[in-house]
This record gives sequence, C-alpha cells and structure tokens, in this order.
Amino acid sequence: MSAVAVEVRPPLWRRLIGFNALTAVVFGIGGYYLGWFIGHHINGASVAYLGVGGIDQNDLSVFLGYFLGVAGFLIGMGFGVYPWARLRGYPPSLREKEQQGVGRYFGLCTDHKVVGIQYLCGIGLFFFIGGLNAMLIRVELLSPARQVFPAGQYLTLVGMHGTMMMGIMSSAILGPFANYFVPLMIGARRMAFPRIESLTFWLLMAGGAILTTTIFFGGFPTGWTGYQPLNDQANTGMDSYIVFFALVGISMCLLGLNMIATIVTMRAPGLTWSRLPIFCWGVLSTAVLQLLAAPVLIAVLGMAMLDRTAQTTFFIPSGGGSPYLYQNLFWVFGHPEVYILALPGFAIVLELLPVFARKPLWGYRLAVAGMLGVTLLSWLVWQHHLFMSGINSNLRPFYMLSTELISIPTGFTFLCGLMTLWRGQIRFTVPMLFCLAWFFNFLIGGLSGVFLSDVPSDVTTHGSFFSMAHFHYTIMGGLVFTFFAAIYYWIPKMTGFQLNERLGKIHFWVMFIAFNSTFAPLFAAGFLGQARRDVTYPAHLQFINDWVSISAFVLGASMLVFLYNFVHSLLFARIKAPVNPWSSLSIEWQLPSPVPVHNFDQIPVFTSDPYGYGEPSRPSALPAASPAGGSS
Amino acid sequence: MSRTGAKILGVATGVAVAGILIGFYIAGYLVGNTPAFRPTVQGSSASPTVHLTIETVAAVGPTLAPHPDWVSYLVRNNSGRWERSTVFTLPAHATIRVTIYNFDGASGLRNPLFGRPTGLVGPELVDGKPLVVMPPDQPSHTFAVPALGVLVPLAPVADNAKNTCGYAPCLLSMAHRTMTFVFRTGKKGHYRWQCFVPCAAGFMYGFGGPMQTIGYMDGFLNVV
Amino acid sequence: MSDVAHPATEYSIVEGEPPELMGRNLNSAGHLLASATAFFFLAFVFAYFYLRSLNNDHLWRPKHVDPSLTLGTLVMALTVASALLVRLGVLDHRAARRAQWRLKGALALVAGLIAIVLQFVEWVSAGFGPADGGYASVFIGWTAFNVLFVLGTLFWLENLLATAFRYRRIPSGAPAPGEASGDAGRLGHDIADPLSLVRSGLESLSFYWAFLAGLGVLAWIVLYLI
Amino acid sequence: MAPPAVTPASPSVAHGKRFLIAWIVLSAIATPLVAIFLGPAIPPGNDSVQASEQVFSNTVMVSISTPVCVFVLLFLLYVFASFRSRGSALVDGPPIRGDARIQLIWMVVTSATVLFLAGFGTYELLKSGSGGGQGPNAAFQPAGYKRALDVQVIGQQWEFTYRYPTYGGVEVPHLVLPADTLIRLHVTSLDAIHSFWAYQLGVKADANPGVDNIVYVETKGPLQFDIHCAELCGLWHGYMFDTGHVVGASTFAAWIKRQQSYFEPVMRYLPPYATNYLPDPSRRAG
Repeated sequence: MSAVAVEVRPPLWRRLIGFNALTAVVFGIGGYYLGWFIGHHINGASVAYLGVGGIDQNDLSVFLGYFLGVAGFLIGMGFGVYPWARLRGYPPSLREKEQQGVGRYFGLCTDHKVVGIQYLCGIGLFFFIGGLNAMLIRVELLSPARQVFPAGQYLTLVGMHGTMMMGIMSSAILGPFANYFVPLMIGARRMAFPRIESLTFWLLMAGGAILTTTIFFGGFPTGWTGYQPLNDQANTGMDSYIVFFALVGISMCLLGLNMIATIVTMRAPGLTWSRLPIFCWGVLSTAVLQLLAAPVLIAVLGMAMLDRTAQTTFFIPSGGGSPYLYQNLFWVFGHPEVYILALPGFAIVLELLPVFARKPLWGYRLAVAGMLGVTLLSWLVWQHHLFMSGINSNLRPFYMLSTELISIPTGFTFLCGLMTLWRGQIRFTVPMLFCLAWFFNFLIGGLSGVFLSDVPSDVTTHGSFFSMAHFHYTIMGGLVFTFFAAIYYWIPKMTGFQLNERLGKIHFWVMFIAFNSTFAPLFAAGFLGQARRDVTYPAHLQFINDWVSISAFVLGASMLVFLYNFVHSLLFARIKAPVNPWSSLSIEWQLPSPVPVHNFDQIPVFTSDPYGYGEPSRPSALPAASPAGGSS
Repeated sequence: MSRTGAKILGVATGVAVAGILIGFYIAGYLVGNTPAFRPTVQGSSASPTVHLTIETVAAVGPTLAPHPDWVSYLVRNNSGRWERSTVFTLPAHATIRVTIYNFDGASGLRNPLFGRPTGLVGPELVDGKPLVVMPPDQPSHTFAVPALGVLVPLAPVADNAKNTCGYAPCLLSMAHRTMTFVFRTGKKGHYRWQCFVPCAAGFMYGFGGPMQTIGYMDGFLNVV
Repeated sequence: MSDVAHPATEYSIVEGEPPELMGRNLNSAGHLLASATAFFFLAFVFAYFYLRSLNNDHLWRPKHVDPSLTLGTLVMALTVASALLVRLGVLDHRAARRAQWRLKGALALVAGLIAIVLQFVEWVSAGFGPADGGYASVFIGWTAFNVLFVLGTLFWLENLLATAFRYRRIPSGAPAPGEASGDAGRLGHDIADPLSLVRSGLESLSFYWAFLAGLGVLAWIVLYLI
Repeated sequence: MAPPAVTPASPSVAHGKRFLIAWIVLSAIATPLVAIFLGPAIPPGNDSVQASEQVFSNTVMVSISTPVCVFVLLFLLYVFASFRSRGSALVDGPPIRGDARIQLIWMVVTSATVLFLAGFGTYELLKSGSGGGQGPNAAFQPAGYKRALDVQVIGQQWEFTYRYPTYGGVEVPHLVLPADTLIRLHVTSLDAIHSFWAYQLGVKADANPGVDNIVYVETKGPLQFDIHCAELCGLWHGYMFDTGHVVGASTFAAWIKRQQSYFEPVMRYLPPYATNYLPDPSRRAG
C-alpha cells in the first residue's frame, strides 16, 4: 500500500463481519436449508421413481440444498462482488484489494502466494481426514470376520478414503506449489486469473466439507469409482459423492485453465519454452489433463444426477441405458486423473534433483517429451480398467499395447532423473531423500502396473489388493512422497522459517519403511485372493493383514511426526531460513523469504534455464534494466 | 513468554478440537451398529434349541427407527416386546425354531429360484401348511442365510385383506401370514442374512435404503 | 541481498501491467474454455451413439419420443444468429462503430434469451419424459446442460454490454473514473481504459460463443436429424 | 547468491563400464533364479488350463521385470556410494546436459521390451482367452469351443446362482463343474455390477446387467475352489462368496440329477434360458 498512515485495526467482532470464511459458512448452511425446502416443496418427501413412490428419499432436495449451499458459501466468501459489479457494467479490476494480516488466509485473496498457502493447509486437512479413514479401514481389517464397523459403514469408509484422496489430492502439487511458484518461476506478478485461482481453492474446500457430510445421509456404497447402477440405487449419501466430485471437477478444470493461460501468456522476457523450468512443464502437462479430463467427469456425474433426480435412464439397461456408458466415461476421465496425480510427482523430482545433485538436468528435452507423451497416451488406455468387464474384448490387445506404451515416456523420466544423479555431488537433504524414494516407489508401482496391463496376469490381480497396492505405490509413493519433498524444499521460501531437518529425516525414514511394509505385502494378499473393498477376507490371510494394519498405523504415526515438525518449526522454534538454503539457481530462491506481495520490483529477464550448475555463465535471470512494465 | 503461551494455548485448542472432531467422526460410524439380540437358549448344551419370533412390517413406524417408512424386520425380545434388531447371537450347532409373522403385501421375486425353500430341517410351514414352492409374484420377503444354505420365502398378506397393519408394531389381531421353520446353525462364525426380494419400493431396482442397511432387511447371525 | 525484489517496495510502482496482457489472457482462456466445453459435450455425443448402438431392451427410442423439429431448429437458429451478431459486433467495435456494436450486442442477448425460453417450451411440450428410454435421457441431459452453458455465455455478453453502455460517453483511450474497479475500498484505479477491456473480452467471447453455437448445431444434427 | 562452486576434475574411474558389468552379472544371476523359483510360485496355481497360462504369464512378467528392477536399484546404490557430496563445501558436478547416444539406446531398449510384452500378452490372450471375461462376441475362441459345456453364472445382490442350459435349464445356488472339460461360463447380472472370481480356476469376469460375458475355462482334476465377488456391488459385497467344486463325470451326473429333482417344482416359474435377463425396474408391488 502506498503511504497511508498506520490504520487503527477495528475490534475483532467488527473484523468478523464481512465477506470471510465465517460468513461463508453461515451463508452456506442457510443456502443448504433453502435448497432443501425448495426441493421438498417441489417433490414432497420423495422422488417418485418411475411412478413408484413412498420412500422418504428426495434426492432433488439434497442436490438443491448442496447447490444453494455452495452458492451461499461462495457469496459469503465474497465471490459475488465481482459478478455483481460486472453485471452493472463496471470493468474488471486487475487486482482486488490486497488484505493484510491473518484474515486474508480465511477469505477470497487474489495473491497467488496466499492461495498457495491456503491450498497447502486445506489440502493437508482433507489429506488427514482421508488418512484417518484409511486407519479406520485397517482397524476393521485386523480381523477377517469380526465387524468393528457394520458392513455398510465400512463401504462408506472405503469410499470416502478413495474419493477424498483422488479428489482432493489431484490438486496436491498444483494447488499449493504451482499456484505459489509458477508465477515466480516464469517471472510474473500474478496468475492470469487471480479470482478464479481463489475460486478453485474454495470450491475444493466446499466439496470436501460436502463429502464429509455423507455420513449424515447414510454414506455411499460405491467406492471412489461410483459405478452404476449401484450409484442409482444408493442412499442420498450418494448425492454427496456426486456433488463433491463435480465440485472437484470444476475446481480442477479451472485450475488447469488458469495454469495453462498463465504459463502461455505471462512468461517474462527471455523465458523461452526451452528455458522453462521442468516443474512448469510438468504443471503444464498436468493442467492440460485437468482441463480436458475434468469436464468428462462433470458430464458423467451430471448424468448420474439426472438419473437420481429427474429419473432419466442413462445407466439402467432395462430403461434403454447402459452401465457400460458410465464405466467408459468415468475411465475416460479416470485414467488421465491417475496421471494428474502422477505427473506433478515427476515434475517435482526432476526439478529438485539438479539442485541436490549439483548438475544440470540431464536430457531436458527428453524429460519434456516424456511428460507430454504421458499426457497424450493417458487418453488412449482407459479400457484397461475394463479388461474383465466383457466390453469390446477384441480391442483388448490395443489397450494392452497402449497401456504398456506409457512406460516408454515414463521411462524417459526415469532416465533423465537417474542420469542427473550420475557423477553428481549428491547431498542427502530431506527433500532429496523423498525424491530418491520416489524412484524406488515408482519403480515398484510401474513394474506391478505391467502385470495389470497384461490381460492374462490381470485376471487374478484385477480388482484385488494387488491393484490396490499398485496404485498406492504409484500415487502415494509417487505423489505423496513428492508432495512432502516439495513441502520440505519450499517451506523456507513460503514462510521464511526452517523446518527441523532431524525430525524431517525421522519422518522420512519412518514413512518410507512403514509405507513399504504396508503396501508390499498387499501385492501378496492380492495374488492370494483378497478382493478390494471387502469387509471380509479368507482367514489364512489374517497374518498379512495384521502386519499391514500395524505398518499402516506406523505410517499414520509418521504423519504425526511431520505435523509436529510443521507446527513446532513454524509456530514455536521460528528459526529464520537463509534466503537460498539449498543454493539453488532457480529464480524463486533469489527472492526474499517470504516473497513480497508484488514478487518482483522489476520483471526479470531470463538468459538461461535454471539448471546451470557447474557452468561458467551462472545467472539464469537478470533484473530488467528498464523500470517495470516493460515486459514482452 | 505470553506470546508463546498464546501459541501453546492455540495449538492445544487445535489438538482438542481435532480430537473431539475425530471422536465424533468415529462415533458417527460406530452408531450404525445395531445392538445384538441374544435369545434364551433351551435344551442341553450338546443340542441347544432357540426359539426366534420375528415379524416383518411394511413400515417400521416413527417410534422405532430414524426412517419411519422403511420396511423392516423386527424381533420379539426376551421380555416379549418387538425390537428392531437384526443381529442375533445364536449358539453353534443349535436347532433354531423360527416363527415369522409377515404383515406386508406381495412384492415379487427377481429370481424365481428363491421361491423354493432350501436348507431347512423339515418343510417350511405357511399358516401350518407345508410349502413346496412359492410363485415368483408372491413373496413379500425372504429370510436367507446364504452361507448356511437357508432360504425361506415369506407369503404375503392379500391385497384386499381387511385390517392391514400400517406401521409397526403390528398386533397379531391384524392381517398377517405365519411362517414356521427349523434350521441348524453350523460352526462358529458371522453369517449375514438378508432379504432377496426387491421390496424397497421407490428405489431403482428396489434394492436401496432398507435393503442395504443393517437393522432393516439385513442382519447378522453371530454364531458363538 | 536480492537483485530482483526487496521486501518493502512501493506498491504503486509495480502496479502497472502491459495493457494487452488482459487481452492475451482472455484470448487463451476463451480457447481453453472451448476445449473443455468440447470434452464436456463429447460425453453426451458418446452417450448418444453408444446407447443408440446398444439399444438395450429396445428402449433407445420408443415411437412417441419425438421432440418438435420446429422448436429445435428455432433454438439452434437463434443461437447461431446470436453468435453471428456478436461476431459482427466485434467487427463494429474494431472499426470504432461503438453504437452499432451495442445494438448488435443487445440483439444477440435477446436472441439468446429467446432461444432459452423456446428450449423450455420444448421440454414442457415434448410429450415424453426423461424416463422414456435412452434417447429421452440424452436429449434432456444434453439440452439441459447446453442451456446452462448458454446462460453463462449470455451473462458474459451482458457484462460486456453493460460496461459498454455505462462508459458509452467516454472517448476511447481516456482514463476511467475512480470507481472503475467497482471496488469502493480501492484507492487508486488500475484500469487505464475500460473500453479496451471490453474489446479483449469481446474478442474472446465472440470466439467462445461461436464455438458454443457450433456445438448447438452439432446437437441439432445429432438430436433431430439422425 | 550461491557461493562459488568448484567443478571437479573429470573422473579417472570408468564408472559407466563398471556399472554396466555389475548390472549384467547381477541380472544374469538374478533373472534365472526368479524365473525358476519365484515365477512358478506365483498364484493362481495349476488347477485349470487357464490358471496355468496365467502362471506362465506371470513368470515371464516377473522375469522381465527383474533386470529392470536390478538396473534401477543398482544404479541408485552405485550413485549413492560413488557420487555423494563429501565435505561441507558446496561443489558442483560436471555440467553434462545429455547424451544423444544413451537416449537413443534407452528408447530402443524400452520400446523393444514394451512391444515384446504387448505381443506376448496378445498371443497368450488369444490362445485360450486366459480366463478373463471376453464379452459376447470375442473374435478368438479357444480350440474345441463348440463342444464346451455352457454354464450360466447369474450375479444378483448378493449371491451367485448358476444355470445349466444343457440340463433343462436347471438353476442351482452352488457351482459344481465336471473335471477335464472345457466350460463356457456366461456371466450376467440381474441388478448391479458384480464380478465372478473363481480364484483357483483363474477366472474373473464382470457380471453386468443385460450383458452376456463369456469366459472359457478348462478344468483339470477334482478341486474345491473359492468363488468371490470382485466388483463392489453394495452392502454384502464382502459376503458374496461361495465354494465351488470340480468333480468327476459320474459324480457330476449324479449331482445334477439330484438338483433337477429338488428344483423341479420351481422350474416352471423360471424364465426360459437366455443369455441375459433384463429385470423390470418398475415391476414392484411395494
């Protein structure tokens, strides 16, 4: 702010009134009940299905409740101000008023750095809820037959764990780190669409809250895939799933759109495509997948919603529909979604390795080609999820081939990563450890994926704990490990404070060992005949399951180590971090910590990519000679 | 120091709130547990016998359940009252003599195979008469324990019957059908039992709501 | 300590942005939005042909499921006309014929709204319900979501029109009045030329609206003709 | 700014050669061991022709995976041992930005491996269907498929029942199959999606409503096998299991006769045998 005299802060109660998270929650709840009453007014107590009524299930009122609830939430957050101004003909503002203090973290803030931190905390919250679900699942599976949770509740747990993780974590890297660092890395002062950026975050939070409320509506029995016609059949708890995933889809789509627009249009002078940090390339390919895959998900969930409220028959074979339609469309989204989760992991690993191996990224173009290849190929493989379903069986060889082809571009990432390490000067810092663990985890995950892509081997492993272990190796081992790598790497820049390295190493080793001890035995469990999402399992598998459960609890405990480290280091110890603790050449480390609101005094001019370790011409970005505004 | 104190207080509050939320969360899942009903066991411990008296009602009514118009099984507890429990604790290798009063009308089977009673000791008696097979448009519900091979279709109250029971608890003076049968529990374990009739009207395929909620049309036999 | 930024900088110095940036952003956003929209409706196109080829239980399209071709054609034609008008409006705006752009824009808005009203009329008078087989499901779903997209686009059009009307007396290139951002709490104003922003929004909108109208034509061909 | 870093002199040791030799030696030792000892031990075992083929497939997969696994792990270990930064001074590595030859070799090797795997999988798949559900009109059928015994598997919430069209369409609640016979299972569902998983037989096929999902399995000797639903189908998904049997021909004949007589009364109510049944969602009395 310009030279304004020091303002007297109004009292707390005054600051709580206005557009903020508190108002948003109040408006959200109000909106929910408004929609609920409208729905009941339209339909009475029950949606009469195909002329047969009489059960107190009114999906319409639940949907309307959720929609108006979300609308109220967003209005309360302050998202109504801008469209209202535009409606009356005021032109768009490039920036909203920047807020100060803690309050800006609890409302609409158009500073991409604030949104990044909001994302980190918000995603962390739902990551822990999803993790808690996993712990409860493992409690249930301690015994083959005894029921801790009743069968239906168990399915809700499984579904919530899967949905929460797949939905929320698909923004795990792009939300916090791409929002925070992409503008810095490309030398911009903001994202292309700052309000949309904030909207994606709050949509995600609204979705997470909605999914949590499924318990009050009887839960949902379908797991994260929401297969039809079980989906049509289920309780109103299913509506939470549909609304949650649709909100996540909208959030993802807009996030991807914003990222692409930012990277395409807002790069600083000199930052050519071949100088773009590899992280931005990873973000770009992920964003393309998000932008294009999420609409398919929203569409198919829209069909499911119409089936449940307007009584269309998209997925009901005896009404002219087909459950295959859902499976096809869901996996057209679902397989790119898997790479939406995996690609940011590649990006983080390739971005961090040069810093800690003190070498330029090996084979930059190959790495980019690998990511773009994965982006492209991920659209051509979806029916490998349907190998056993009897659909298009004559196309199975094609899908087998296309699925296995993906390992070629994935192999590029491996080659580039490994060769970057070769002859390097490797420093085993905490972020580096997490990156190196990625190689191990993704190796196992990738190799087990080859079993699943091969139809004969897939017969036993399909729908078993083998496939479950496979995708936990790729997603948890590939995404969550790099998520933590990114946290340990960038937190000094984001907050200005150091995380405790010793605790970080304890966290890493406990997590790495417990992770492998949890999921490696599950390959065996799957091969030995344990089906996914089963509340029971054969009695002779109890030892494996107990072992896994205990390892999972240790894995959960390792997260508490992290949480302690995070809270203690940032709130209590508060040791100032050096500006560039890792001696990185990347431009974000040349900025003060934490980064000032405007990022750059002057838009920098890039002269090389940020990987010039060991090269004579070190600086990758120069301050511009002319005053600000002279960019491109 | 006071700053640190405030922070500690803040974190402690956070931990407490998180703990309470987690507690509520887990409790939310656990409350779905239907309490088990343990009928009195007669006979010697070598050959125990249990009498179970069950009724099926078209609507469980406002006093017994959060979903008053859901169809449900009820069991007569040891003090002679109707209780909404579908989890029964039974001795192993015991003879179970079951009487089911059905107050509900016909729904019809999806798979006509389930009109044939199986897995019983002796025949299934419907109003005292042995049943060979029930036509598929007839059954209101079934009492089925697939792991024990037990399957019993329940005869419906006629559509034009007078004095039908609207919602539970239903009196035996109201229109009903009576099924009696005997089956044997096997070795120890948890056996699910369920209804195979798509009787939950208003849902696609009639298999939502009460058909997928323990305590209504589904339950366990805990054989101990 | 750092060459590129200092913790405390006069915020007003760094405020200025190259004015064409918003235009480029909106332009790329229009294209990206169009591709996302394409994938959204791809799901319905797929559903149409998939369910049609399966024809489960011979319930793809019972005899009585036959929406009015007249109304469908009208809806399609009005959408296309609206998109055309916006396109012509862009040409006017480029040629600084601002009054004519406002007229064409307003006409386009009206045409779009009539299309939506006719769509509602068609649903009500269709003579079949959503439960009448696969075609009925796809028809209802596709048209319903199309209406949502059209509504959103018309809102965008209305925004640009409203801005154009509000600042109709300001000569192009002149600084905007202080309330330009619509944000009372804002001290300065960051918009040099509100009407230049109408242009960038209009270029982007025109592309997207033409694309959406094209999807409308596709819907018309698929749902009514084949 | 980063402190000035020192680029070390070019290494005198031929790291690349050393690593490659170690990899080849280790792989040459490990791969046969894995192929001989681990591969055949991978389930589902040898209780049907299809299961045996899956074991063979798994053996090939795990054998090919071994050198890949050894490569990456050995590489990481080698790198950790040889190229760790020693001392506290910040030293930069040599600025190598790529090597076209290595990239080319890597592309060729990975592509060849992948194409081989896809070709091998296709060959295995087309040979006998490999025990996976192949839908109503697969182009390739196993040898002798015309003589196969038809058995229909009907999934419903939450039990599998079975129909034998060659035995008057009798429907039974438990699965018994004759030994040494090629069997064509028609898997279908009456409501939600189930998946018929006969573990020891190496059979898995989704049961979709309105779909005839065919799967071939050639039984061997008498066997007791586990049946389980492998696709989430609602509340009792976890309890949708059963035990099936493969029995000798005479035992099978006697068993089917007993079933025919027991289920005789219900036969007249069963719908005529069809490859799928579409339940009417509106036909309910309520």
